Amino acid sequence: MSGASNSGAALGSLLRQIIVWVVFAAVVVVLPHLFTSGSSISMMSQMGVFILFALSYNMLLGEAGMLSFGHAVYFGIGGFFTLHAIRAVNDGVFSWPLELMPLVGGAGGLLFGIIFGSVSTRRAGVTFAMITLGIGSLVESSANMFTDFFGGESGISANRVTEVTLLPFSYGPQIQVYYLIGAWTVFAALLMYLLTRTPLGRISNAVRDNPERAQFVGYNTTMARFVQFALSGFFAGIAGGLFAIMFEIMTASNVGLIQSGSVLLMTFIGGVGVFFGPIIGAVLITYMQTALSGFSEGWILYFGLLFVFMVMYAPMGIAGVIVAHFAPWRAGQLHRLIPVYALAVVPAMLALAGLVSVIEMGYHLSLAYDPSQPIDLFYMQVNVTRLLPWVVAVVVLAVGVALLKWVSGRIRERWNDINKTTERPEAAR
Amino acid sequence: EDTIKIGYIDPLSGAFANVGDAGLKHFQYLAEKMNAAGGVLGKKIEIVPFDNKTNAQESLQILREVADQHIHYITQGNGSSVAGALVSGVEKHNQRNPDNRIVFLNYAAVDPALTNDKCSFWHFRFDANSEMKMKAITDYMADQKDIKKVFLINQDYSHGQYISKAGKEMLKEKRPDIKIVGDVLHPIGKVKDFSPYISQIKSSGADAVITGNWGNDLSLLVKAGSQAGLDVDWYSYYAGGLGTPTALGKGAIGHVKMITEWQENLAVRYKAPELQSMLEEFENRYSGIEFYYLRVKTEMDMLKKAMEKAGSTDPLKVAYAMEGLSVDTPFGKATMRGDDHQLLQTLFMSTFTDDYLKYDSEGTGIGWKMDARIPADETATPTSCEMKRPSRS
Amino acid sequence: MLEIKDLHAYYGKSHVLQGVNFEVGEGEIVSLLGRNGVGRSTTCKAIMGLVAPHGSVRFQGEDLGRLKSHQVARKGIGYVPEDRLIFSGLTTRENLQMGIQKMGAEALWTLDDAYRLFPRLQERADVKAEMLSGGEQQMLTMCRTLMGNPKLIMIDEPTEGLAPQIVTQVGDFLLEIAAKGISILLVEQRLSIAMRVSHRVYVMGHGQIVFEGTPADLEANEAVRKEWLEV
Amino acid sequence: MLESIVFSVLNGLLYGMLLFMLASGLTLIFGMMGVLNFAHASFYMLGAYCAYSISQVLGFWPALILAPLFVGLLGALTERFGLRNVHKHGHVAELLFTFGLVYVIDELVILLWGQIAVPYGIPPSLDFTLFTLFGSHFPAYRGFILLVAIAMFAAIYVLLVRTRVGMIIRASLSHPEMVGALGHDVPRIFTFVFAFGTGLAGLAGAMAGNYYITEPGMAFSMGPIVFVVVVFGGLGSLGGALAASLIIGLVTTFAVSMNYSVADMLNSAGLVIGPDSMFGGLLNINFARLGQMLPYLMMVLILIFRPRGLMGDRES
Amino acid sequence: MTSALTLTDVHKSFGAAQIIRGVNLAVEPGERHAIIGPNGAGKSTLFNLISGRYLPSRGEISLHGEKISDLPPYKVNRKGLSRSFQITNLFHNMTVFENLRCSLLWAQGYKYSFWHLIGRQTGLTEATEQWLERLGLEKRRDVQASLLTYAEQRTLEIGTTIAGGADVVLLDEPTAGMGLSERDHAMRLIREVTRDKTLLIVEHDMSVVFELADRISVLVYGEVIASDTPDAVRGNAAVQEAYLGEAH
Ligand SMILES: Nc1ncnc2c1ncn2[C@@H]1O[C@H](COP(=O)(O)OP(=O)(O)OP(=O)(O)O)[C@@H](O)[C@H]1O
Ligand SMILES: Nc1ncnc2c1ncn2[C@@H]1O[C@H](COP(=O)(O)OP(=O)(O)OP(=O)(O)O)[C@@H](O)[C@H]1O
Ligand SMILES: CC(C)C[C@H](N)C(=O)O
Ligand SMILES: [Mg+2]
Ligand SMILES: [Mg+2]
Repeated sequence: MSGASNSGAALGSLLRQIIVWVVFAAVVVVLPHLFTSGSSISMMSQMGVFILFALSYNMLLGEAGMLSFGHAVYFGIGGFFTLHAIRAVNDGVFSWPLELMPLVGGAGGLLFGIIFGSVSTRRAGVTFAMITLGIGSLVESSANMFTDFFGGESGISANRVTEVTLLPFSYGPQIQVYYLIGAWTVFAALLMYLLTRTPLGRISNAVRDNPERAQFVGYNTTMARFVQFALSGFFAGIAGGLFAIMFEIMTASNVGLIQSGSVLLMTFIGGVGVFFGPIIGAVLITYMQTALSGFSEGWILYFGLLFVFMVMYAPMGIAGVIVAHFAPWRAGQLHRLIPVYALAVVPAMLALAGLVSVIEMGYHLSLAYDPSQPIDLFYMQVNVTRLLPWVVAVVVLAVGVALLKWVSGRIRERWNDINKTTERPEAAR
Repeated sequence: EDTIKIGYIDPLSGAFANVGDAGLKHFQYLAEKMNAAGGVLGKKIEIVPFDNKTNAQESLQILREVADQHIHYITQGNGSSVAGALVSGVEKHNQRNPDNRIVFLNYAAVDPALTNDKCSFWHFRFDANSEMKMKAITDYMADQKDIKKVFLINQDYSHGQYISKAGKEMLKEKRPDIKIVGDVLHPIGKVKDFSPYISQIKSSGADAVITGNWGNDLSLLVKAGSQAGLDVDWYSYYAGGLGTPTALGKGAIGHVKMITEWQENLAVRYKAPELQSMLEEFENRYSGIEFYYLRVKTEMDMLKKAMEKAGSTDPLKVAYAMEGLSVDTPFGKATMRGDDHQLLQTLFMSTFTDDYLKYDSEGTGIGWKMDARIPADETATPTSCEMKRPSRS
Repeated sequence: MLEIKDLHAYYGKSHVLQGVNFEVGEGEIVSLLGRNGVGRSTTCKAIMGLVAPHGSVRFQGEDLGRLKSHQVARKGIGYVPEDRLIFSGLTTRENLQMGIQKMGAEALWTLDDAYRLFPRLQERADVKAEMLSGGEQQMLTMCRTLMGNPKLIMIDEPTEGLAPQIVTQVGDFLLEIAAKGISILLVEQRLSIAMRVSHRVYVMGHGQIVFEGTPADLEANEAVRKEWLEV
Repeated sequence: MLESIVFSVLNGLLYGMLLFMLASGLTLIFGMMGVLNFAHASFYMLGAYCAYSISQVLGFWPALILAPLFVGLLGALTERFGLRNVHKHGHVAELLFTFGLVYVIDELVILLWGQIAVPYGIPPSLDFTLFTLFGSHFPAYRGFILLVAIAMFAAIYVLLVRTRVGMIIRASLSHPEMVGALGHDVPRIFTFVFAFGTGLAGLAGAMAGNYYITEPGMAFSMGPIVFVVVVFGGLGSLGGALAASLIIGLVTTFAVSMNYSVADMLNSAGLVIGPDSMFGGLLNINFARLGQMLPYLMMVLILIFRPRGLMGDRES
Repeated sequence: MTSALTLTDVHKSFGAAQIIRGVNLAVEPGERHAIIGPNGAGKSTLFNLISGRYLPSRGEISLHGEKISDLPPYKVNRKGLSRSFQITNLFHNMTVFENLRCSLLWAQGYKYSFWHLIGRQTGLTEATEQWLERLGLEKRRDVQASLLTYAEQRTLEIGTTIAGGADVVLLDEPTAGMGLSERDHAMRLIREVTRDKTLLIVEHDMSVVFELADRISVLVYGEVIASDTPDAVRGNAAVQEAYLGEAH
């Protein structure tokens, strides 16, 4: 039999996986030394939180095919639990180290994952999605009723410096919180990764692909979905706990639809089909949210356009695009794509420049304190109350798009060529 | 650094975008005027707007951004819940980052707690707080003998909740004969059609309504009332601007009162021509928005004076300089009380009427007329604040 | 009537049809035989425009190559797919009505004809079609296409999953359709029925036509049967 | 008492009918195409803004006709150049597409019309009191809204029942290629339905934009509740949408006027429960506050116990 | 000795339509039992009833003497009864290997475990590999199920049904749509993998039925009109008329 070579290959792949995780951890450690400013550290901390949140969301959408519009419920509740616990520690009611506070959040997420999961996972598909939408709205709108827990309009806040810690840190300074978040991110992400490699993970995939058949190999699909859902709530709760530690405040909107929507976007843009997809999405979108929003009023528009564009042309997300290049790479064909990709660079830049100009000028015109003040656009001073810049921008956009259309035809041809010479791609994973 | 940046943290989108936008324009306009007059300590003032969507958590996120950009002064007003979060956020931030401190200038959030048990050295309030205003309103109501039944309708958050509580208490004390026939809290910024609430007021038989509502929550409320032909007297905090006068319509003549630090016709009455020319210039510039916040001017003037007094823009020094500082307004002196950082200024009770002096509101042909003047020292209420001050170095 | 010349078709990179040539005359029943996977179904799909055809497809003298499938259908070609493609959300009757292209047009085939041929369909008329048994679905699919009054009908594996006794009926049914002047292109696995009803047969192997003749010719040609049809 | 009941019924009816205007287009698209159009409320907002802009130039009545047509055209373009490409990736992709569209449309509205509400007002010709009841006025515009909503119901009913469009589209949900092979031009029908549905949303926007306020948040504040209506009523069921709209309109309106809590009730029965006692917080919660969450609660419950909704005939 | 599978007076109606009208059937352990009957007779419905997909309107079904007619499919499966589908029903996005492994998971006692790493369960992997070999799919181990040829998919369908180790196996038209050579292969496979098992099979292909079955039941309009040895059934006039027709 092929036992020996099999286990050899298994060892090799195990080793490769271990390396990937070590590199991941190393990156987390090193980053704050490269980007030292306060704003980048808080941005990277947020990235960590949302990586976890998005990964936990992908346990539903990607692994088990459950489209949820209410995942922020578990994230938010985890955060509220954590803050209440921190307050209790500060009040001397009980004692629990800050480093382990995310577990309190996890417990909260798990608890409500069990409660709401037990009703929502009884259904699948669109019905499930609608139930989660309903539960999300329900919890959000109940925040005004249960003010002891949610704190009403002003939310719940706490001081994360509790003096009960395992390590000799106060967790006042942002950098210490960054490392706390970083450690949890690596640890919890690893756990979630391992989860995909368990019987539960596989059965979740099976239930996603064909719930009917799953029943006939002995699995209660409701149960499988439920367990997965509750665990996903647990991890979302951890993320929420970290979020709470970072911001020291939670409000009703953290359990709400917007928060739920944003994790869906992150996960989807990153790519649901691959484990690391949501990580890409979380990093990218957090970056857009924090950095881009400083540059441009219109960042939400860019973000919406990006999303729509992805759904239309890359429904498997960024990770899907990356994975699609594995096969030509393995076949040594990747270099043949470079020329056509290079050909696309200029048109893409043109189109982007045109689009950005139109949008930026539009926002300036409609929102600025004084629209006749010139704005900086690509190192030029532009007065948007004149017609000329608009004409130029629209022409650039149109030319870019037209060229892009042509180039994309070439790219498709090239891909077809390559596909003919490579073997049929094996199933992903 | 040759500019003094002030972070403006208020809603620029969402249900209260119009309120935040109007506030922002006040600040930008006044900063422009100040810069034209030479700025402060030779530096220019820049207003940096941030949209907090009236959300406490969002505001704290912004606070972090503000700190990253080394902005040392922030101002906010829309929503006491947001202000509450900011006060404790600023407090914690300044404790942890003594080299990058932030001063919070509150121009409109009126929850009394902010200058009582939640008070902070870093927070200064330039509007009279809700207790002061409610005291003035109920004092006035105490004299209106024909009020028999009162209905309270307010937004469901700290500000509205306080009015509901304090309104009932003070009325009971000053006019035990008045019956409270209704006390409703509605979700803030979410109600699109107030008709159900209006029917409630109607069927309660109230002859006066007290409301601390603001923004759309106020204009939609009074609009629904006027459409249904509701015939009551309104005792309000904020009926003077931002669409509410338009929504009130002719039926409201003589029926709507408000308590504020000023209204346009006072500039005529108290002969303040520079104020008049300022408000006219402002209104020409931004058609549709009226000069509503005199206290924004007071705030900017006081900040300038404090910086000049401290000879520095260092937040700690400026904050100390501001304690007990006074500036002159056309209606009298305004003083920043050192104990709790509450500004004491003259307040006015006014009525919406066609018998106004010069300026009507929003082109309605109806304007505000003064009923009563409450001098600064009479507005003061005691405070429970135990201010913790950082060391002066 | 239908004339196929040098037809090629691809699924992604696999070249499934590699130059197919055949024709179907007016009122004729022509069978396309061959092993699993030689491309018979693909031929039908290419004619229908469901996979992109490369080469010449002419129907009544007109080139169909560039048309969308609904345009092909409107030219008078009906298609009964092998995987049935029942509209699961609709009832049996609605499925049949879906076949009607223009409401109220003069019709050679009506609901009543369908019910007469397969009484079982009438009994199940108001049941959701997804609930029908495998065989019932097969009957439904054929009738659904006939409701559009095609001039030529392509039927892919009509007897799959049918009880032996119905298989016989289907043979008669095909003859009845042809008797009304409709041409038939029959794709079949079961030799017996194809041999019984066809005027001519083609045998396909590896994306090309490898034999053409009458059923009797095929009967006589042991070599072709051995190489291309049997084990 | 009678007085307040009558008013609540009237208010509830009106709110319900406005909900129905929005829900009808959504349920049409949802029920026929299987597309959960998250951007529906955004098209509604577009309707309001377009009507505002058009009415600035041409007046209210032309705007009332042109705005929905324009929004329908935008819907058609959206379907033709967006949704259609996404269709092959399945329902989840379609839904996500419309989800992304929400961001785009909402931002475009801000880009074009600004963050602040626009003064889209009720036309003077409808700005009078229709009748007066117990001393309260009933504005004519409300009557007009009711009228239009009823007309909408009739129009859609005819489209669904009198034409085969519905059937063809439902068939396309399982096997679009087969529907094409039977001679139906599926893509065109899809475009038409989407355009019609979004046009209805545009009409609702043109009608409601001046009754409420026309501001960039109006889509978000309506979006979830319209989903509730459609799901509660049963996917694709027009009658269900009508019933659900009215039920939800009435329930929320009545809840607002129930200014009591359980504790108050116990109180009048002689039991005094302060907010600090056990469960006191819970029992002192006002029914009026409960009103906000009632629709969602109703939706979750119905999905759990009767997933096809009030009158729907299938699950999803 | 109790029968492997017993149906007593089983009825099933959908709305007004009575599809199954009082079926009594006993399948003995180790028996290969075929069900034949015209289209729409209720054969697949019967499978659905036995496997727990539908609840019978009346009557009782028991497995080794234990009542199963009120259990959901997964519980029936856990009791050792497994079925295949007339229309191929696989985990289409998973590889052949994973399809088979999924069908082994419950049987090997993993339940919903999230504390075992599946790759490290050598017993499980080996068992799966063995099944791959028995099915002759080892070359296609890592191919996605949806990319298999039809015949391979049918083979995997049978494999997925049997791998879990159920001792009562229901196959619904396992050879439908196959060509002659594939059918022979499938027959051999079925015969091999159902050795020592109880088999209930629905088929329209009479060559398969008569070759494989120990006993044949004929279902017509929801009633069993004959249940006997193949030869006896072939000779039964009623069966000839209702089902076989002139072709045989
Ligand atoms: N959608 C598809 N994608 C990729 N390959 C396909 C697809 N459909 C069919 N094929 C392949 O194309 C070849 C021809 O298929 P086709 O369905 O035309 O065969 P057939 O002669 O009708 O056989 P069958 O008896 O199985 O119906 C087969 O090898 C098949 O595997
Ligand atoms: N869920 C259901 N609702 C309504 N009718 C149903 C349902 N399931 C099956 N039927 C009906 O029951 C009858 C028997 O169907 P079944 O699938 O059992 O037939 P079968 O014997 O397997 O036929 P075939 O050999 O054609 O597959 C059919 O007429 C079918 O329409
Ligand atoms: C701007 C103001 C109307 C804010 C309000 N007074 C509050 O304290 O919340
Ligand atoms: Mg075929
Ligand atoms: Mg069957």
